[in-house]
Amino acid sequence: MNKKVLYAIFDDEEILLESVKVLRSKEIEIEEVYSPFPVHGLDVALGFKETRMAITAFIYGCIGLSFGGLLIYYIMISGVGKSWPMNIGGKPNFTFYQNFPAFVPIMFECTVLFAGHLMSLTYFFRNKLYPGATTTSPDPRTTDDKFLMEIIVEGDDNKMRKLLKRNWCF
Amino acid sequence: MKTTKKYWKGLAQLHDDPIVEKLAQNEFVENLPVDEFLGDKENLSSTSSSRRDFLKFLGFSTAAATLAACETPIVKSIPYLVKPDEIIPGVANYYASTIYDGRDYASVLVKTREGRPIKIENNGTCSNSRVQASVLSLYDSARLKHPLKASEESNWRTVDYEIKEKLSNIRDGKIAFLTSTILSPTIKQLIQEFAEKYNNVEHVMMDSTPYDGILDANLESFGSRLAPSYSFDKADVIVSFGADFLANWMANEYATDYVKGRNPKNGKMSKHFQLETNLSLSGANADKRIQIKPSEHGYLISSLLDGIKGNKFDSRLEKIVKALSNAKGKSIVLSNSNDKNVQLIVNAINNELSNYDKTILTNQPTYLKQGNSQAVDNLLSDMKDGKVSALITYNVNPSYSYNKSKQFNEALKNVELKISTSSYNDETASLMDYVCPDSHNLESWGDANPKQGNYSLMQPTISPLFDTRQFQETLLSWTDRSDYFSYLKSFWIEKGIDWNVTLHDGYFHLEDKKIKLKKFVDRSFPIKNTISTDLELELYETIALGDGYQANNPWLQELPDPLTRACWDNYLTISAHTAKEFGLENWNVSNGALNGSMVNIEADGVSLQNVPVLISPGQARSTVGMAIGYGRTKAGKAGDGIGFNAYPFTGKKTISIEKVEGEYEFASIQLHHTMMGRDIVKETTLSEYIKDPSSGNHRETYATYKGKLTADKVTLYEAHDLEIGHFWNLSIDLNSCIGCGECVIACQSENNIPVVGKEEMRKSRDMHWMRIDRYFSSDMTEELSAKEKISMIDMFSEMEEPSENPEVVFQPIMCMHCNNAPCETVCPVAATTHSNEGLNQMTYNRCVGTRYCANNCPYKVRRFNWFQYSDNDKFDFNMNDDYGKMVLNPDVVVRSRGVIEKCSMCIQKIQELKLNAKKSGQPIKDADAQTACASSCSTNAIVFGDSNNKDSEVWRLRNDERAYDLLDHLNVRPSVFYQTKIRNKA
Amino acid sequence: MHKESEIRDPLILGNKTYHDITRDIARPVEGKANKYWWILFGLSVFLFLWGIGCMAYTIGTGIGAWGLNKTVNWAWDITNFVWWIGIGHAGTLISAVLLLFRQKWRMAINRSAEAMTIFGVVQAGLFPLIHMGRPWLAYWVFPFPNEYGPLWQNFNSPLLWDVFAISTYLTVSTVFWYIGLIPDFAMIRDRMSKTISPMKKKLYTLLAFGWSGRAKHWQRFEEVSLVLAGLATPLVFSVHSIVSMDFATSVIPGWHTTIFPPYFVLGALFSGFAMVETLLIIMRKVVNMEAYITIKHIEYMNVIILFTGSLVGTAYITELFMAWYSGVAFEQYAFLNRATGPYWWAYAAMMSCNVIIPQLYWIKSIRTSFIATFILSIFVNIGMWFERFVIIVTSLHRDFLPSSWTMFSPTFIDIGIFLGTIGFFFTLFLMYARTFPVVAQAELKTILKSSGSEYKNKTHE
Amino acid sequence: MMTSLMKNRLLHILVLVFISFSTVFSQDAPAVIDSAAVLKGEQIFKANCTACHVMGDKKLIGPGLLGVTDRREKEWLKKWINSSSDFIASGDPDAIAIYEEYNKVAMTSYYFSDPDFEAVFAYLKNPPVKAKVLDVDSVIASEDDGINTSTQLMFIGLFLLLLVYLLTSLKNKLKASLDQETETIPQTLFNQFNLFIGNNRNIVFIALASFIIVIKFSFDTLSGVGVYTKYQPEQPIAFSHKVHAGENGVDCNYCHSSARKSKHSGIPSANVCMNCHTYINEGTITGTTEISKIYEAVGFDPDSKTYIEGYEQKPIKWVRIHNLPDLSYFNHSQHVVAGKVECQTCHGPIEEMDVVYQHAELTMGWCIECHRTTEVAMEGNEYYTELHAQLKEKYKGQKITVDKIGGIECGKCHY
Repeated sequence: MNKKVLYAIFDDEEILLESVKVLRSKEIEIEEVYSPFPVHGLDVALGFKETRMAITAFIYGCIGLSFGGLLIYYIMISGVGKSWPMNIGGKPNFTFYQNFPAFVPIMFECTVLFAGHLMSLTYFFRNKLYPGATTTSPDPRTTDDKFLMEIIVEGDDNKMRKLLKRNWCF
Repeated sequence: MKTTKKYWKGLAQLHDDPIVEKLAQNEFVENLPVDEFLGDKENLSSTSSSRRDFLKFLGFSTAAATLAACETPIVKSIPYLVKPDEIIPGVANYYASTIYDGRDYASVLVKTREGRPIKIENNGTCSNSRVQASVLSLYDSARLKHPLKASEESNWRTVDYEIKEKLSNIRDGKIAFLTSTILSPTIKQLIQEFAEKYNNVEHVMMDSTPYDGILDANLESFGSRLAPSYSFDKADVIVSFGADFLANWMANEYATDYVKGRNPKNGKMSKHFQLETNLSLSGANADKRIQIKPSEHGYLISSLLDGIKGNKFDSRLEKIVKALSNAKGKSIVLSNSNDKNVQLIVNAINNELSNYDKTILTNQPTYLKQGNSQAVDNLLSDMKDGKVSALITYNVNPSYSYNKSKQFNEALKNVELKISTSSYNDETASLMDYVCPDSHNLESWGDANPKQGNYSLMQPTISPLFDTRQFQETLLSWTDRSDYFSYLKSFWIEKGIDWNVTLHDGYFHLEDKKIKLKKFVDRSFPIKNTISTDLELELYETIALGDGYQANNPWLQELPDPLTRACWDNYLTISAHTAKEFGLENWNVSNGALNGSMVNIEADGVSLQNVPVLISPGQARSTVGMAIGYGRTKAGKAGDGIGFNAYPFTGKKTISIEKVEGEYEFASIQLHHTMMGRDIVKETTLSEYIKDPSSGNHRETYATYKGKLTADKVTLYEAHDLEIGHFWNLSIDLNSCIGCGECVIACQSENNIPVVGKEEMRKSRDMHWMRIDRYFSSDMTEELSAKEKISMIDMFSEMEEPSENPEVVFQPIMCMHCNNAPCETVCPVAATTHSNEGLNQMTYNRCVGTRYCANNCPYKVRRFNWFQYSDNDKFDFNMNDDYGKMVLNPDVVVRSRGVIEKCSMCIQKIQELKLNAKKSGQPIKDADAQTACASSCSTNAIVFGDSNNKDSEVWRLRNDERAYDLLDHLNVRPSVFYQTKIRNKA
Repeated sequence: MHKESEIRDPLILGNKTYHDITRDIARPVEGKANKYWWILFGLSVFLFLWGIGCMAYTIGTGIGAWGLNKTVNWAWDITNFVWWIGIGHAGTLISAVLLLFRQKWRMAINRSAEAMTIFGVVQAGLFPLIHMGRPWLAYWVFPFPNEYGPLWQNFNSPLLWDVFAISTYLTVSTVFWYIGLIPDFAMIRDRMSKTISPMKKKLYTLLAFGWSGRAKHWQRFEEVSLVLAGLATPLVFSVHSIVSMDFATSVIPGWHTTIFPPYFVLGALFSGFAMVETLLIIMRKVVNMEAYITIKHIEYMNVIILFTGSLVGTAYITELFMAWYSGVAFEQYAFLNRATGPYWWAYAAMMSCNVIIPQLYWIKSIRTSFIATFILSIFVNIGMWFERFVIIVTSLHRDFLPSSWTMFSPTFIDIGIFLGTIGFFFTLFLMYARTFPVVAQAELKTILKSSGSEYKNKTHE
Repeated sequence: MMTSLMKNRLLHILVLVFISFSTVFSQDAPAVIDSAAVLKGEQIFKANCTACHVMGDKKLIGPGLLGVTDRREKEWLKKWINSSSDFIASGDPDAIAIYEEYNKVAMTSYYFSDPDFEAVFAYLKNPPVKAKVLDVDSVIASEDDGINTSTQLMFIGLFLLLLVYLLTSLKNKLKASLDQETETIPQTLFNQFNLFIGNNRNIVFIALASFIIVIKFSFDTLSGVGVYTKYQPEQPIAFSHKVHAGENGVDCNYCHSSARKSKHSGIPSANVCMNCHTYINEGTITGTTEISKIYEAVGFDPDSKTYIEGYEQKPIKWVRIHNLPDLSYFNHSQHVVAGKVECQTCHGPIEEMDVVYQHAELTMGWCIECHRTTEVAMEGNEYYTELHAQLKEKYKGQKITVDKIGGIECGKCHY
């Protein structure tokens, strides 16, 4: 059984999109598509699942919020743990609720801090992006103006070539 | 009175051993190794310690070489070899003693730590800022460190030998003592004994500000050359012609009585008229102030006499005459005139009002001023004709403070033997053959008789820092004796006093023989009004420097004048109106600092160049005032070249001034003089007060759903619990505060507050923890603008201008210790927090210096350490001086650069108080609770205490109708509160 | 594939193809710098070094080196801080808010705007640090477990809010920026040849994090940018609101004002856009980006400036009205003193530069001229600096007790530090302009078809 | 920190225990006497007598006083104590004998009030047998538990190894029974290890764990900066607290007299040393070498027992061990008198130390911890009466610790 990897290079995203649709309709497995910029509707065409980045961000946000809240609660509110409740400017530090307004800003900032950074980290992690990573696309021009489709064909590939040709590729 | 304090009865009680050397050793830290530890420079510099705990230098002299942070610093601790019994390291001792420098007298308590005086406390009598500051002068490195011979270092043996030699060789020439007023009976006796040993000795006393007028007048009226004592508390009407009796006039003892007589609680206050040229402290406190020219002085007084006799008189005196004639025997009339004839009239008036022996006590004279200008002048002429072969000066600096100083210096050349006993190598001493430096009061034994029947003792609280010897000792050695201590002791024991008790109390009373006074004879003759249009000069003494004896004391130099609020300077005070005539002006430069134009002044013969002019409200038109005590040339690094010497103008009435180019830079720390129509100092009149005690204490109310409420009732907060335990409060009675500034110095010495120098003061970077704001009234008021439809903009700009003869209020301001403190909430690192005793605590070592708190403080009482003020040659004052550092209070940290500091309500004193109470297992006594400012206040305007304690004084004051919080609309709930000012206006 | 009405002017001039874009964007990085660049760079480095000197002197001797005093404890330091923070705002706003609003014209400028944001915030961050009396203890403002008991911070303090707000803002916007940069770095990486410039190749390989433009990555990329934008938007508003609370929560008349948060945010956008214009107009010359930063972009921004400027003006008026209407004597005097007191000139400068001059943008010819815009943008920058100066200094120098009233004037150290930060800012920016893809080319390519002039012309035929 | 604190408290308790003990001992004394008097007597004895006398047979300056009550009449003692010189003059043979024995030094006179004298007498009559030793042992015990824990750990480790061995051998047995190839223990461990790291999760876990450990470690080391616990410098004179405070039972208060009066505990001045060492010229450990250093400092001639005239005295430069930063105000009397804290609470078993070392960390955290947990000694102190009532009202049932009266406020130590 000989497998072949076929690289189809397009120079216009619309054509790419077209051919993707065609191939998908013919139930041909598209290994990967490389493009210099996000092509709208490509992910749908390729039938990707919704990415869950947003959800992670939300979770991280919640973590951040509770972290901020707990931190302040531990530090500012009297009689908690071994924290150090002080009378500062006569502000009531007896219950969290009484002093709440003063805590909003930092709790908010913590939320954003956690959400933003942790999500970005997840993004890098999932995409395996990290300083020193050297993975590139099969053809360097894909970051310039070319669109590359990677297809794995089994057996004779001329049929495939023809098919692609018909879709204005070279 | 500090009955609760632990006094030391001095050595006498401790050692009955007669041999004085041993006494001298055992009483004090015998091996006070000053030179040792000062010699050890690298130690001083390497001690990173900010709390300059003396123990580290004496008790345990630290040889700390702090290595890398991770390594243990090696700190050497050296205990005393022989520990003096009364010294417990870390515990303060109090000695009762006396301060008298020839100008200011006070019976004091000296607080010492590890055998080193660090603070002066009042001992019953009234004191003043100079007395408070004198403890710093003790550590003045400019003091002579050894006797001088021809300005060369010498030693006592040679000096004594040669002097005795020369003295005994004097045959016909005079030996003259030129001294300040001598209060000490022993010194007087010693001089007599001296006179017995040597030929024709003459003793002349001079006062820096002569009071011959009064003395001579009384000589004529009563046949005895004395100055009576006044009891202002008994007087219903006080009329003072220029006499600044609250500050510098005669003795500094009248303020207490004066305020006693002005307590509205009794339903009556004395009525105080002040007729004067310069705006003085007394004038500022007067109920009615009339501006007069010096030339009118005599005339008005004599016209007043007419008025009282029922003849026609000057219309300006209308009210005064009326008031006086209703207050026969219950009034005082004073004058600061040095003219005998004027004073004769004053005597006549007082006699007419039968004040003598009621409010003015001639049979209990004060001896603080005994100088005789005539005698001094005679001495001068004798010196000129070479009749004086030896001159010995003590406590005087005639080359500087004598108005004929030029001639004096000339005449000195004709004197064979010139000896000074000044402790500084000052203007006079530097011209002398020998200087036998006198020890500081705090290093000496002594006695004083300030007043008929009143005596006080002076005892050393530290062994002499330098190779100095007190004047008495010197006199003894010249009469081939020694040991002044036992001389003094036996002298008084003969008089039959209990030595130990007296030493413990510091002062005592003796029934002196009654002074025989002639029946009063009126020798006065009326004085015509001589209308003069030309410019007249009136000299005055500032609160801070007085006659300039302590000119080298940086604390005093930096103490802002209560009225002009300028420091590090003297200047020509002039009224706005006159200034305009001469085209003189003051203005603020871009950073707010005050600049002024300069003039040359000239009065027959004497003249000064480039004297700055400070426009000061209250100054009478076409007159100028100028302070003496400045312009020292040989005072020391702090005092030299500060201001101008006005002494030569003594006695000069009219002067001429001409504007010169250039501008002068003042260091004035208050640049706005009016209250801008704000409700800052609340005041009312006596009549109003009697009707309604809370009058003048109006409080804004705010509409809430609960109806109209005052600010402190409106809050969103659930308050913290300040009910339990102590709640330290401070009450300031604006009616009792005369603005003398003594508390400022007391605070400075208690709390190690740095001196920052003129440049920084000029930039409004004063470091004083407490200041005394002074506000003038303005002609423009909101009512007026409303009436005359004056626009807001114009109104405010006019409000900034004080009236020509303004009403004056003083308001001491320190940290208010707000219980809803705006400063605390904004500190990111919680460096300033609130204590459960209501104190606003500033934690220096947590502070990172964002200065947000200082911005957010409505009272602007927080002070930032802009630079490192200690151990910094840029600020070469006492904290950069090895001796000066000895005055630092070991219980208070010296703040480092870049942190905020402020009034701590003397928390170190509070802690000590509580600790002692806990140790002794007793509840705290109200009287013991004191802050530095409260205990120093001679008029008891500042009262400190625990207002959770229902029977404390401060609790009573808190609930007084007069009590109010400053800026109460902010609802910051200060722990410091004020009592409204009450004026006795008709 | 989004379409766009023809009447809209093209956002990309010249008949560009994808490749042209790539080439143009990469040119500054690959080519040599032109002389303008060197002149500007030299100048800014000089200023920067001077600033460093002044800061060193301050830290060496103490804050006393500045013109502050017991009454005015903040002046230029915090003025500059707020000013820079304000400038920092436009960047994130452009990239985040406009992204949410799907404004295409942002794409040419957001990269530089964000760079400006980050560099601006860096400058701003300097001031809270050096204005401290003891900067070596600055780490005390962060909560970290310690041996002091443990001892913590005061979360009631607006300054602490600042600490959190600014550090969050700085880091998050940096990340946002960098994520956008990765594909462009990859583009440059792929253009670099190992043989000619191996070092550069290595460098950009490192920076590109091994980006290869996979479809899934692009999907995630878009999602992440969107979410980050969503996060950054409230962040932008929160940061300056919090900065404004430094003043709003205090008791000082003239600071104690509830309208500060919106008013400060508007001011921030206002000054931010002005600074963006200043920079872009310089940059498009210095690294020849005329084709991508068009007059259209400038005009859009001018419209925003006009809008925010007028709103800021409204805020000023509101303040005055409130002061009068409140009936509080202190408030009234504070504002009277601003306008007529010793600092009237600062107030006048603020009013004219921020309220009156921007009104010129009503005129199309001015709105659409590079020169005029450049000059006006400078004015706005100055005006906004004065606004902060007025708020801080004139409120402080005459507050409650007349006895402590005084004034402030800067020392040469104050001035030096301010110029220093400007120098620092431009140094960073110019270096950025030479080494980074200054336009988000990947995104730009997505709108080439819709907004490129060539395609528009096509559709006209 | 916690452990040291725990020790402190333990020690504290033990000291209390000991006191109760001493009373117990007094109970089984033949005569019926009240233990209170004994305690009082003990205090008086410690304060006044310990300088010259020990509660034993050993001679100090004066004779050891163990069993003196049997040797002498009560009246005789009273006379002698009140004024030995007069007593000698009166010609009492015993008195003269003692006078002669102790190289003609009359004992300093003490005027005790009768109850005081009674108390002292009672104490002399009922000495705390071996009480000191008991105390000492307990202290050592408390010192030991640190070591115990570590040994326990060791045991646990061994036990685990044993377990591994047993299990593997069991496994081998099973394998053998299924005749698969068996592994030696190292093999097993190795394989297991490979399996373990083969799994990504574990890797991540390890990474995290090590990261946390590193953080913790660095944090601890950092927070240890400036903490000088166990700091034990060389002193100019090898003064042994063990000998003085421990064996001879000299009261701390005798030398560090200002500890009860002042913020400083005070280092005794040389003349205090001389009080005893005028007579004691030879030490138990170092003989004359160390003591002669004092003589050198003050200029004392041990042979002629006189001070050398005009001798230039040299200060003794002790090395300070407990250094608090200057920014914090600490007051000994506050803690010793008002707080009724034992010296040992902070200074450790000082009477055990030949060379003194720093026992506590003296960090702020350490101070605060103690202030949070220590109850305020309010009973019987008038100062607290009102406050105590209010506080009890406020904190119903809770311990009233120092922090409840503001003991952890910044301003209480920093000003």
